[in-house]
Amino acid sequence: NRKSEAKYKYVPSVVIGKNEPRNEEWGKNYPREYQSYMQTADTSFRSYQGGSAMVDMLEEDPRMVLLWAGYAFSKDYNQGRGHFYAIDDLHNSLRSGAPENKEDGPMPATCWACKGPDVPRLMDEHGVGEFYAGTWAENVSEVVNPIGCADCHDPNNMKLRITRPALVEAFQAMGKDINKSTHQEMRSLVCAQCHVEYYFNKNKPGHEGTNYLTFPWENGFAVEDMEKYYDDIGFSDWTHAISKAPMLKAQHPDYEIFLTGVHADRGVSCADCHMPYKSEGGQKFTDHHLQSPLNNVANSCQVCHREETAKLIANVYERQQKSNENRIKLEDVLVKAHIEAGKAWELGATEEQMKDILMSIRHAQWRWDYTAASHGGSFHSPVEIGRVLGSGLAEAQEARVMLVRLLATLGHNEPVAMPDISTKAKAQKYIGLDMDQLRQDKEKFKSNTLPKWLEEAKAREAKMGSDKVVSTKK
Amino acid sequence: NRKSEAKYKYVPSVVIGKNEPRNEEWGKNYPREYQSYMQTADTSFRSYQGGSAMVDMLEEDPRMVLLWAGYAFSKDYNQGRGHFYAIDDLHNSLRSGAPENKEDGPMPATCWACKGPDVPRLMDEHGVGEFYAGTWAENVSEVVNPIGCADCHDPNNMKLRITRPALVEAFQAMGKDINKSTHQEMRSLVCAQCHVEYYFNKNKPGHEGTNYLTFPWENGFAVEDMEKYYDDIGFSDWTHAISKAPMLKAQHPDYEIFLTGVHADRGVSCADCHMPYKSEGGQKFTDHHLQSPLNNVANSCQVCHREETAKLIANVYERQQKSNENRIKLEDVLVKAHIEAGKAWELGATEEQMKDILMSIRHAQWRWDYTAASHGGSFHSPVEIGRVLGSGLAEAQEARVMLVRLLATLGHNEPVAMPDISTKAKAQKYIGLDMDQLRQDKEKFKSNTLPKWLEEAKAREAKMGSDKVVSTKK
Amino acid sequence: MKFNFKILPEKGSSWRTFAVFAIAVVMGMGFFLMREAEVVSYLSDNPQACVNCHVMTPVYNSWMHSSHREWVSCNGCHVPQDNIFNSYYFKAKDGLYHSAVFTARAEPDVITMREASEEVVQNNCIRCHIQQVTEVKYDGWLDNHRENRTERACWSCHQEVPHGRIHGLSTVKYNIAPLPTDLDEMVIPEWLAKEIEAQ
Ligand code: HEC
Ligand code: HEC
Ligand code: HEC
Ligand code: HEC
Ligand code: HEC
Ligand code: HEC
Ligand code: HEC
Ligand code: HEC
Ligand code: HEC
Ligand code: HEC
Ligand code: HEC
Ligand code: HEC
Ligand code: HEC
Ligand code: HEC
Ligand SMILES: [Ca+2]
Ligand SMILES: [Ca+2]
Repeated sequence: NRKSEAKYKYVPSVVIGKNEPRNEEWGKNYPREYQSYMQTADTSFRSYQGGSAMVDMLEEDPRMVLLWAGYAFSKDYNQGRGHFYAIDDLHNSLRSGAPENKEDGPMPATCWACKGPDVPRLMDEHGVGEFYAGTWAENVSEVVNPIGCADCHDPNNMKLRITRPALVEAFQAMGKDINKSTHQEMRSLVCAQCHVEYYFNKNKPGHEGTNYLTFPWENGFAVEDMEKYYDDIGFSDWTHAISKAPMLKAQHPDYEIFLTGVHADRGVSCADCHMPYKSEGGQKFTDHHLQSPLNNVANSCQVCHREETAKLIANVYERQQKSNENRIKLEDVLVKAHIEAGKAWELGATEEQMKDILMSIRHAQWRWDYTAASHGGSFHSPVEIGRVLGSGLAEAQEARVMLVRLLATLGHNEPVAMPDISTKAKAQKYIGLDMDQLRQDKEKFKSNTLPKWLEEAKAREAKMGSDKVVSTKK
Repeated sequence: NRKSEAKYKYVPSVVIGKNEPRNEEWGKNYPREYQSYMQTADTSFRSYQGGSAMVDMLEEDPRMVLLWAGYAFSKDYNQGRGHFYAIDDLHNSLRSGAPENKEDGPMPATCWACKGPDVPRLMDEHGVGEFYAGTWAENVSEVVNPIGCADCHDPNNMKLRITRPALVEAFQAMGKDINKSTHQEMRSLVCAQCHVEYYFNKNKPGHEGTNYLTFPWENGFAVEDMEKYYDDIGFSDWTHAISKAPMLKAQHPDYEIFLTGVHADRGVSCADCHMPYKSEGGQKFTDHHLQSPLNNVANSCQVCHREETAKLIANVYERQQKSNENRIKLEDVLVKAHIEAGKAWELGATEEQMKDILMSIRHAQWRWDYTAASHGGSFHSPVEIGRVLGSGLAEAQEARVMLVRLLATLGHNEPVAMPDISTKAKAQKYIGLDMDQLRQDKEKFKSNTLPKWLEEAKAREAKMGSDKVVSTKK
Repeated sequence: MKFNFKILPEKGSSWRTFAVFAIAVVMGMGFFLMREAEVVSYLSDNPQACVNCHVMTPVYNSWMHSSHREWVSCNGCHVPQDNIFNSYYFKAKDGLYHSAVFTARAEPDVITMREASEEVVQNNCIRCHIQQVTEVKYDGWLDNHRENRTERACWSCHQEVPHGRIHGLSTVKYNIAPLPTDLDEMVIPEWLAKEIEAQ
């Protein structure tokens, strides 16, 4: 009929294969979307706490180094930048280490899961469990295209689609069918493939021993629900190097927090703000320059709000400042708790004496991280962030009250001396990281191993070719 | 012209005198406003935490009894009901005591300041300082008309006006002129005459020794600004009976908190929600049934928001629940801090040892009260309430950590036993209140003294008469 | 390789298809009228009906990205809402007109509203926003409205509401109406569906 005729009024210039990972290929058919996508390479915008510049979080706030002592995040942690950099940043991060061979650690293949459209390709080719079972290193030559079209689109009709098993499985675990989602929900769910809290489940039936990517949503999205989930299965991400508490790491629960806010309540989707509609040269299309909406208030916020740009930005900053104020307070309490716990061990505390204290530290820091790891959270849902920080402060204080009492029992009834962690370098030194070594290893990886593996990728992709469409009409 | 014709279309039936305190008199000219005003006598609506029913807060949450130990609020404290009851409720409150003679305490005349339109009349007749200098008892026969027309309106033209010196003086102290307020601002400022934090300044130059009603706004409206104001002048409302901390009492900072919220930011006024426009018999007028907007969503919220009533109410409840969750947590910590401080005194702590601890308790409880005393605050500005509660939790924990350490020094290194304060009666007994006596005294006051004084008022008002308008037109 | 659109119409068949479609619209109307409740929801909630015509795709897409998407769909603005009968009358008339124009392939590149439609839309703006724009009490909040609200079309100021500032068929190159996903279709690729089933 005429409708579908119109749909394909434009002339596609290539046929896009079912697992096409190369964004350039898609770009041949959809040049505007592709060009705007390529703008995620721009790193010039900075806002009060966000933007596309890479922000070294450990430098900005060295308390984090201490809070993550014993875990890779204490080595290196940045506020993300554009999707264009997803692959580069993972290569560069000290967290991914410096493997020399494809079997080397430290990281599993699962770390690639959210970094680009080669992942669904590999999962289709080899199987999901098989993909997760691999090493990070062996996939350096496989996952090379940064987050792009095939992550979110069906090549046949450009419909939005979900390509990551973890999200589909999480829906199942909650008793929901993701295929029943509405169009508007899909405009957030494509983001929820990655912008969510996760953990690696090593006990998944049928995949024992594999780092199986899992979203802990079975009891719900709230901070308490996920906490209960982890407590129930006795999971912890790592043991804190100083306090020995069994810790949880929260990673970017953007979608979960967003859902508790008023914008979600009113049916607004991620794409409404981060991928607004745009006019250029008399053409309207979805702006694929995913970025802070504060760099684009006119097309995002002002579609719905008639206030001036400066006021809208001030609204965002005010919410962020209010939440940061209490976030920092909670960090200060947590730092003290870890150090005091370390002191208690030093003075001969027993496991039994420490048990409740360590659980309180675990829960308090989990609440802190839940608010800190979502860089947009304090705007997406400021009331919820306030609530979670309050509950973290209450929990952390319980830990400290118990600690002070225990320390007195152990003969130390005075404030415990706090280390100087006023810079990232000092804090990293204090927790015993040999940063020079780590950086040196990374350099070696980047100049020796990495180029070799990327060559392999190039050779592989060279064989993929491009499938030109032969026009069927005049 | 047609416009002024319309304005004076109604036929005034009486001349309203410049200090006319009787709402019925005004009602003769403005029957719709008067009739809707009279509906504030209705006490049938209850919402999750508000509404027009009288709520015994001490019964609902007996922790408050302990937090206010040594202060009148521990005897009796309700969530306010309609303006119609302002006088009755002050008569009935155990806080106003049971004076037998006009010179008796416990309360000063200043307590009448926000209870009705006789107050501006008395201030005009005797002078402002003179009014404040009197006793509460001697004004029982003077202030008899509940909050009404003359509190907010100019009788000549019905323009909104400010009748309370405290607000005018507070503007002056901030270097602002209240006469420059816009019409929309006035629609909130009439409320800000009463729905604000206040204290009695006994050192006002020229009025030394008088309980001079003052709003502590010189540094700003934020909780920290007012705290600094009180700290700087070394003011405290009372000394806590258990912890001996120099306490501050926050009273209904509704206006101040409201100003930090998004509705104020967008220019919405108190009257927009609490006094919406209403149509009746083809006539539009301002609904003077001041109440919870949740009993009137259609005329208030839905003017601006097209969501369904149930959803809007759910939005309000959700914000209130989130803030109550942390408010209760903070109360629990504060209760412990007071009891622990009491224990420390018992064990021989010195003033010097207690000084910082008591200041922390003062500041933490001030922050708690600031959020608790404004019954609308958690909806008016949920993000700010979250911030303030968080800062209260952080401060209260400092107090407790210091306390636990001090207790250990004093030889008590274990949890301090907490009293059973699970009901209002138990809590009041614990802090040593003889409630039977207080109630008995009140009954005596109400059956002997009060009727006598009210008779005097009746006699006085009988002489005021009513000044009929003789129509000047056909 | 030949790119094969299986949904591409046979040459010359489009007139037929659209005659059928137009008749279906009219008959459908009658049919639905018998089941009033459903008619109401169909008419007010489903913009799919409009976007069946490709010429409606640009306006559909712009509406989809507008502040009004969550509140009101096409008919809420373009069809009188004062009484149900009037709604259907206007809509049927409109539908016939649109399909006639469409069928004759006479649609202009930049469509504009007819005067009658403008009045309908203006009335609908007012229907929802009456209190905000007419009550003196809200002047403080919307201090710009008092003078201008009556004589002009709302969208002479609110140019973005709801179709944005640029109009016309050629403003959406691919003319892909965002495909709703709440049909029977899957939102996950086949390999993933199989994998999930296997679990
Ligand atoms: C396949 C995984 C994936 C998907 C799908 C995804 N993201 Fe991201 N996103 C990332 C990663 C990884 C980064 C960080 C990249 C870096 O810093 O190297 C990121 C960064 C961002 C940033 C920061 C950009 C900046 O300039 O600082 C924003 C905003 C963002 N994503 C929003 C979204 C939204 C909205 C969606 C859905 C429409 C989405 N993302 C879908 C993985 C994903
Ligand atoms: C469920 C999806 C997901 C998984 C699994 C995942 N990431 Fe990410 N990653 C993200 C998102 C989303 C961001 C952007 C975070 C932000 O808002 O800044 C990101 C950002 C990053 C960044 C850039 C910012 C930084 O922290 O320096 C690095 C590096 C990174 N991830 C490494 C890893 C490693 C290593 C692993 C495996 C342990 C991993 N990722 C697993 C989704 C994921
Ligand atoms: C992070 C998810 C994401 C990625 C990556 C992505 N898109 Fe999109 N795309 C969207 C969303 C969301 C829409 C809006 C769809 C809707 O509203 O129905 C969209 C819409 C489109 C459309 C429809 C026309 C329009 O502009 O609205 C085209 C064509 C398109 N994208 C092409 C691409 C191409 C080409 C790439 C790779 C360069 C790409 N997309 C990458 C999420 C994504
Ligand atoms: C698609 C529509 C839409 C977009 C886009 C949008 N908003 Fe909103 N916003 C809303 C709605 C709806 C509400 C809820 C209030 C209401 O019902 O009017 C809201 C509420 C708010 C509030 C009050 C809630 C709070 O947290 O205090 C602020 C502030 C706000 N938006 C700012 C922004 C900013 C800044 C942007 C851009 C980054 C933005 N909005 C983008 C529709 C939108
Ligand atoms: C109502 C508008 C709105 C919606 C809807 C929205 N965001 Fe945001 N988002 C913002 C604003 C504003 C910021 C703060 C940007 C800044 O600080 O510069 C932000 C920040 C972010 C950031 C951090 C960006 C940075 O600069 O590092 C990420 C990631 C993000 N959002 C992802 C999402 C995801 C995923 C969703 C949906 C689940 C979503 N957002 C929905 C407005 C929105
Ligand atoms: C600055 C104005 C102001 C002053 C001065 C004032 N009040 Fe009030 N009073 C209020 C407001 C406003 C309320 C309603 C509070 C609410 O939201 O429930 C109230 C409520 C009350 C109530 C009814 C609720 C309850 O607590 O049981 C009593 C009784 C009361 N006040 C007694 C007093 C006494 C005694 C004094 C003097 C110590 C006093 N008031 C001084 C403004 C004031
Ligand atoms: C002259 C002082 C005064 C003024 C002016 C005043 N109030 Fe009150 N208000 C009170 C007092 C006192 C109470 C508590 C009465 C009681 O419980 O006996 C109260 C109670 C209320 C209540 C609770 C009613 C209920 O049903 O629970 C609301 C709501 C309220 N006021 C709103 C307002 C608003 C809005 C304005 C301005 C338009 C305003 N007030 C002006 C003193 C005042
Ligand atoms: C707590 C403050 C307050 C009290 C008490 C009060 N009014 Fe009002 N009144 C207002 C406000 C606010 C308006 C709206 C004024 C505006 O927007 O210009 C108003 C408006 C009016 C108007 C203008 C017409 C209308 O309905 O909008 C009349 C007449 C009026 N009031 C009469 C009275 C009478 C009679 C009483 C006593 C029974 C009274 N008012 C008590 C605050 C008050
Ligand atoms: C005179 C207009 C007006 C009235 C009346 C009004 N609002 Fe709002 N409301 C707004 C505006 C403006 C915003 C800010 C968001 C925006 O800019 O769209 C807002 C924001 C909100 C928000 C989001 C802010 C938050 O705290 O998360 C909620 C929820 C809300 N309103 C509920 C209500 C309820 C419930 C009522 C009635 C009791 C009400 N509103 C009455 C205009 C109004
Ligand atoms: C946007 C709408 C809105 C505005 C503007 C607003 N309020 Fe409220 N107010 C509410 C809602 C909703 C509640 C909660 C009622 C409930 O819990 O039943 C409330 C509660 C209150 C209460 C407690 C009522 C009770 O039931 O005990 C008081 C007092 C109050 N507001 C006074 C004010 C004052 C004074 C102002 C201006 C400084 C103001 N409000 C502005 C919506 C509003
Ligand atoms: C909120 C009200 C509203 C809604 C909803 C709405 N429209 Fe419109 N429509 C308008 C207004 C206003 C104009 C005039 C725009 C102008 O002239 O700037 C218009 C113009 C049009 C035009 C003329 C072409 C043009 O671009 O100006 C068409 C066709 C149209 N609308 C169809 C639709 C369809 C189809 C839908 C649903 C998908 C829809 N409208 C939803 C208000 C609305
Ligand atoms: C059969 C195809 C078709 C369908 C279905 C359709 N339209 Fe149209 N519409 C057209 C064409 C063709 C025009 C251009 C008419 C002209 O300007 O000559 C048009 C013009 C319009 C106009 C501007 C002209 C006027 O009437 O003022 C509006 C508004 C409009 N359509 C709304 C709608 C709405 C609302 C719906 C769904 C209920 C809808 N259309 C369904 C084909 C269609
Ligand atoms: C079915 C009801 C309805 C109709 C018809 C309607 N609106 Fe709205 N409009 C709304 C709702 C609901 C909102 C969002 C209000 C909120 O924030 O809660 C809104 C928001 C707005 C806004 C503020 C957001 C923005 O986009 O700037 C404007 C301006 C506006 N409408 C103008 C119009 C105009 C002009 C028309 C007619 C062309 C119109 N409306 C038709 C319901 C409607
Ligand atoms: C002369 C230009 C003009 C006309 C004509 C006009 N408006 Fe507005 N409108 C504005 C301006 C300017 C604002 C912003 C007002 C402000 O912020 O004080 C606004 C704001 C609004 C808002 C509130 C938006 C928000 O902040 O949520 C609504 C709703 C609205 N207009 C609807 C209408 C409707 C319906 C009509 C037609 C009856 C109309 N307007 C006619 C200029 C106009
Ligand atoms: Ca995790
Ligand atoms: Ca006070």
